[in-house]
Amino acid sequence: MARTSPRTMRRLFHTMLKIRRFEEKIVERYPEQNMRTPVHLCIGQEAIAAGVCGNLKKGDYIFSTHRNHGHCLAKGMDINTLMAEFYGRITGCSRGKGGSMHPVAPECGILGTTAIVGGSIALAVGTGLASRLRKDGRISVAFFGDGAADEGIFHESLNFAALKKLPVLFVCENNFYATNSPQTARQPHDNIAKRGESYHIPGFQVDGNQVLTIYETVKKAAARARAGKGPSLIECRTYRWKGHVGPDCDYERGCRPEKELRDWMKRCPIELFQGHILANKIITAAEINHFIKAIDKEIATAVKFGLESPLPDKTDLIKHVFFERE
Amino acid sequence: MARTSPRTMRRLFHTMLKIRRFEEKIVERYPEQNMRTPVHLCIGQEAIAAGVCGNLKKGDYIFSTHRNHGHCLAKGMDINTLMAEFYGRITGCSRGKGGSMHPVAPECGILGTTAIVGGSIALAVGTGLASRLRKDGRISVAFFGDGAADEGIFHESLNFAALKKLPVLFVCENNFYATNSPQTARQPHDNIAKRGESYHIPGFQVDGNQVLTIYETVKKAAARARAGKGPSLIECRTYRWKGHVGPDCDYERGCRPEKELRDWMKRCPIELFQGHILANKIITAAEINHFIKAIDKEIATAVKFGLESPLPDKTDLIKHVFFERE
Amino acid sequence: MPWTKVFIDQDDFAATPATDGLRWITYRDSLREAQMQMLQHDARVFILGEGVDDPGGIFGTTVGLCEIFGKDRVMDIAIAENGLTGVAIGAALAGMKPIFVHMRMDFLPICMDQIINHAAKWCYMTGGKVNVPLVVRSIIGRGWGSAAQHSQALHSLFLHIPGLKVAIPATPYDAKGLLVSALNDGNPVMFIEHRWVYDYKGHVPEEIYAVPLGKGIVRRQGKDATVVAISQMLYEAVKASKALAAEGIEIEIIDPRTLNPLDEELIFDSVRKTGRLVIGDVGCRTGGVGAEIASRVAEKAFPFLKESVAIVALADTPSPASHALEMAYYPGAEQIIASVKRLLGNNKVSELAPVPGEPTSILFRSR
Amino acid sequence: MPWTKVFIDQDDFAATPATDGLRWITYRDSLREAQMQMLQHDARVFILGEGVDDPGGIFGTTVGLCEIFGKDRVMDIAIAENGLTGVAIGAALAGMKPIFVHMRMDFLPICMDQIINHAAKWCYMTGGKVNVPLVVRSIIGRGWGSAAQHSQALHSLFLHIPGLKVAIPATPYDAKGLLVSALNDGNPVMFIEHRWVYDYKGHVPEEIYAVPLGKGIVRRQGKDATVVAISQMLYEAVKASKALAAEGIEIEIIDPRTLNPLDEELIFDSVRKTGRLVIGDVGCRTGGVGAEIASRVAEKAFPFLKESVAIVALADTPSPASHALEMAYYPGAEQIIASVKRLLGNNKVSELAPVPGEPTSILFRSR
Ligand SMILES: Cc1ncc(C[n+]2csc(CCOP(=O)(O)OP(=O)(O)O)c2C)c(N)n1
Ligand SMILES: Cc1ncc(C[n+]2csc(CCOP(=O)(O)OP(=O)(O)O)c2C)c(N)n1
Ligand SMILES: [Mg+2]
Ligand SMILES: [Mg+2]
Repeated sequence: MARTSPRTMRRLFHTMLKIRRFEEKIVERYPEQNMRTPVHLCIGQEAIAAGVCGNLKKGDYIFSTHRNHGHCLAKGMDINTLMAEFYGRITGCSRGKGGSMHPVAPECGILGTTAIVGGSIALAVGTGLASRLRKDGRISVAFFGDGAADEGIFHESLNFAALKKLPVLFVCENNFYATNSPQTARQPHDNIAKRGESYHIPGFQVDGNQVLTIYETVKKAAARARAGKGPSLIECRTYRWKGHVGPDCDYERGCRPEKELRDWMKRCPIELFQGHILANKIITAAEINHFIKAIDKEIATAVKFGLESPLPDKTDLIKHVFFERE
Repeated sequence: MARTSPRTMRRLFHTMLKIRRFEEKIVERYPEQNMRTPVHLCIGQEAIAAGVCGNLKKGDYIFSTHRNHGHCLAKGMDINTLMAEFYGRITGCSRGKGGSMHPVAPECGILGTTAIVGGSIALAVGTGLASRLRKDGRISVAFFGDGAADEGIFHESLNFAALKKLPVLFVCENNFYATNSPQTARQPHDNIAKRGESYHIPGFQVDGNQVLTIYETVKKAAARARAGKGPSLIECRTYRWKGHVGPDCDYERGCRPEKELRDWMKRCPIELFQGHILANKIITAAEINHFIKAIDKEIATAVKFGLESPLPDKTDLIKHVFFERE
Repeated sequence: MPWTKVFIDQDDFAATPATDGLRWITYRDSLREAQMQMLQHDARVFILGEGVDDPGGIFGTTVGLCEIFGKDRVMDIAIAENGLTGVAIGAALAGMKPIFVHMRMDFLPICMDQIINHAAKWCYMTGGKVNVPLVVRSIIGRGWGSAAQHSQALHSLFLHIPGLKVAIPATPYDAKGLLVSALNDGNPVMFIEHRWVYDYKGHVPEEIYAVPLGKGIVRRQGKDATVVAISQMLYEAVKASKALAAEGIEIEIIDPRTLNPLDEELIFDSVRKTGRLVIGDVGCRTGGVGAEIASRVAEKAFPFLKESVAIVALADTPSPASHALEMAYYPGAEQIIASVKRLLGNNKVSELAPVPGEPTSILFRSR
Repeated sequence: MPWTKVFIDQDDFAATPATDGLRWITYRDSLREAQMQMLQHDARVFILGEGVDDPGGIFGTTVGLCEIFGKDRVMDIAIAENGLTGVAIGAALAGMKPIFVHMRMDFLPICMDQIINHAAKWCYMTGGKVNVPLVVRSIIGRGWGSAAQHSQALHSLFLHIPGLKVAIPATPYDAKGLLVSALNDGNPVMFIEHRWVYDYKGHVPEEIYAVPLGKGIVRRQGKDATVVAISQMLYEAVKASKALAAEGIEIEIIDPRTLNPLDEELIFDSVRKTGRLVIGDVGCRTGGVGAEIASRVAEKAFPFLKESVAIVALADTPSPASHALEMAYYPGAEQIIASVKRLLGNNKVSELAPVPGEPTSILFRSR
């Protein structure tokens, strides 16, 4: 296995940190009730966004879900427009029309986001088809949850992508819950990675809290896709720390066992990786502090940008229902 | 393997013969243009209906598709009302409202039929669920084609049936075409029976032109279902002799290679089985002739019944949109 | 937290005490009670839906039911709406009475094939031999910047599908009574609830009772204009009526309660009296139930009309996220007032009259 | 054989020779030509659908195209409508221009989620940053006892979804011109074709041309009543006009050509002149486009109306199978005639006048 370079490791670490700090800022500011949009936080799942997008080029496409912040940041989206969107401002990536569930940043391969469970999967196959037809060398990633793996569209998409050998990576973030419904209530067996087998789609079940494992696995899958050999399915096993939606935990409300959360928190993806790169002298504690400072500054700027940007005018309501050619 | 009894073999043969003669009668009478409804004939596929339904009790449920004649006959449906329905008569099983694609015969477990590809699959899981909730001991069969195995609903249904261990048999009649689209244009691999593996649903790929193989396979699957051990998936490989719809062949129109049809016709399910039971003295040629005569008489009666029955009145149009309690 | 709460300017009902010995409960509790009693009463009834057994319990409407009735009768399901709707229909064909619950109506397009092509047509396709006693509960109404895929009100789509009934209760009393009727109807009923009224209280008898499908109700009598108010618009119409009454204008408010069957006679009778018609709907304007009602009047009660019909509904845009846009998107009493005045030729009012904020405390207890 | 043919009482256009040097081709060939030329002209265009490459070629409209352009551009697909619609949308987001073809509109409910929740909302949800240049072709109109799941005309459902355009050409000229516009529009366009008119001929220029979305057309001038005729109803209206003219009644026929955008001004102008409105639609009555048009007139052109509006549409039932019931189900010229006469106070006519059978040979060539 090709060893991941120190430079890449630092980059992956930086991405994870950025996602974490970003989400924590939302936790902090959300109760002010100025972000009037449901937020689905990905704290605890950062390694997946970082490990997957670490393999992508700017032009590659990703399609995410309601739980998209990490993916967008990892793909390089401008955080000012993202934050402004959460604040419902006209400067938001969707001019205040999309809120937190539909970020868009075409300049870095985010052609929009759907919060319909399973929707992202087919869309990524669609951009994959476009890439194959145009031979543009791009690959497409569909992010989705364990819940989405039960929607029929998952299979329809796998079948088509396999048939046409499309450059698509199906990345399932299995956090073992769909809203509050545990995987066992929905799936007879814990084996999402195998669901592509009858289409002969290589399936990988990896530790979703180990960024290097994800990075290395996706690296091979991405190379395979770029080589025209077809899609792969990567199931990353992880856990979300916050409730399904909003900044609170949810075990107090009986949504899941507190101990389960505590156990998973011991396997924090950032701490795990930080330990590794500190121990291997890939990074120093001082550098980490420096990362954090720079990130926090960027985030503070974004919050300020969001809060100070103007709201849309009510005449904006009826704009953009249709695309209009100039 | 428990040997199939001579009595059962004769019954299976009779069922196949009946289906064949019925379909051939349609071929004969259809050009008169009195059956004004699209007919999807199952000539060449009779063994599946016979082999599957040979294991069912009257109260067991089946859900079929556009290509349903064989299933209905094998399940014991009254052929008068079926034929009358094709003729659009008020005496038809659906009072002329359903035509050939939606037969119904609740008295023998046919609660209606859907011609939306894939629809039958979920409905059978639904009756299976009802049976489990009520512990009524019935099993449910979903008949569907290879084309339907690509609809997402197939997977949604498999997942749920496996999860709840429902008494359902998924019977795929793989005739290698969906309308004129060959399996290879739609599926990356020829392995429908494997599509239940990730749900741990036992899958069987059997020769769909060998009624005994089907009968024996389904027998075990049915016993498993009745014992509360859950669903099975049985892929029966077969071929339709006529075009997708209507009484003609279709190779003349370039829909598929003539040689392919000729080769399959050499493996006629009825001839194969007839050879076997004659050779093994399960039946005599005279008895077969007797079967045919009785069947033909029944069919002739049905045609007469259909043709002589009154048409619905135009006031019938608006009836039965809703169920109304007396 | 805010994403599960709904902020309305006033909460007319929550605070009103039971002064007359009648039992007052919320719309939410009314729904829960109807389901609980039907589960007790009828072994064929069962509930399925994503999260029906979780601590939130579909905004509280199924809370605790799984604990009482078990997982077979209050069934959490995978996110596979089309397949599971098919499963529910299959169970209904076999004589069960499933209630399929969707937290948001936005998820219904996924199971449209099973609803439109199967549930709606089954009775007809089988010449009346087999029916589909299925209730599909779904919830509409703005969330919290939930945007285009999580705030739709698509009830009008189902009007166009023969074979479906559509119930859309506005009051706690009707929530229970219509749900009971829906479950006993034997036909597929789309049961549409509005999230903004979940906390509203009204009189709800403890015993099982039925509000018939197809019977609307006059909520307020008036002579100057008829306002047909659908779902949560009822409360806006009531607010509007107070403001208008203060200016001497008396509107008659009709709550159709079900959209199919639609109690068109009740509407025609009112228009005969008032000559003016405003329809307030909670969905988009074009192709909506407002258009349907207007067209029925234009077709069958035209001679009574003294003025143009007015439809107060959402603009033809997807739901926006930003609060600033949401404010512009959802119409209410002000738009009803403006429409009524316009029909009365009183359209010099350039500034809209402020809408009074005091509790209306209507007793919604009659049928 | 009959299940692929459609029987209509008269075939006005097939037999009419080109007398004036104009090129006359069928509606079917017009559709095929539009697709062929757009495939040639624009590398982003591709066709996908079940059976688009088979010998039948979607009732002839895609015949031979796969042979010319190859399987990548004329792509047969598995029966998986929702997923593949998502794939088509994804490709469109990346700048391709897919045409998704459905042999029957009845299969659209399966992909309603991708159409309603994705295609329709994408432009809005992204604040206009990303658009969806997708055309969804689907075919309506009775088959041959094809019954409830294979003969629906659900075009009206899409009116209620902001973000979708709906084109419904009645003539060969419009079939090509609107398809070209749809492909160049940049928005999702539901393109609805009527099977009964596939054999009809009309003038179709050989070069690529566009009929704008949102512009209706007056097909016949008249002073006594306006008949808005949608899709195949146009031909019934033309038949009706001849019978009525023989009795001295002149109807004005409007073909809106697209339902969203709807050319309401054209309709209002006509109603202003005639004071009477009949709408002929090919779908079910309730919640249909007839109701929408009637409501717009009742809302915005009420003062012009002298009489009740009349809607000629299918009864609110699923499609029946039996020929005897089909005959009762599909309305035509007779019902239009009866409605016009009723609005003109001429409703003593107890027996409907026979509809003349001679060819109408209208030249549908103007924009
Ligand atoms: C089709 C559809 N059904 C239901 C919902 C409501 N919903 C939003 S998120 C969610 C759970 C998704 O679970 P999963 O896919 O595992 O993603 P996670 O939230 O765990 O990241 C549900 C049911 C939806 N958005 N779309
Ligand atoms: C959802 C849906 N899509 C398309 C069709 C049109 N259609 C009818 S039968 C058929 C082919 C079905 O193939 P298969 O499932 O293999 O069954 P077979 O006809 O071979 O028995 C198609 C595409 C349909 N009825 N339903
Ligand atoms: Mg999850
Ligand atoms: Mg097949």
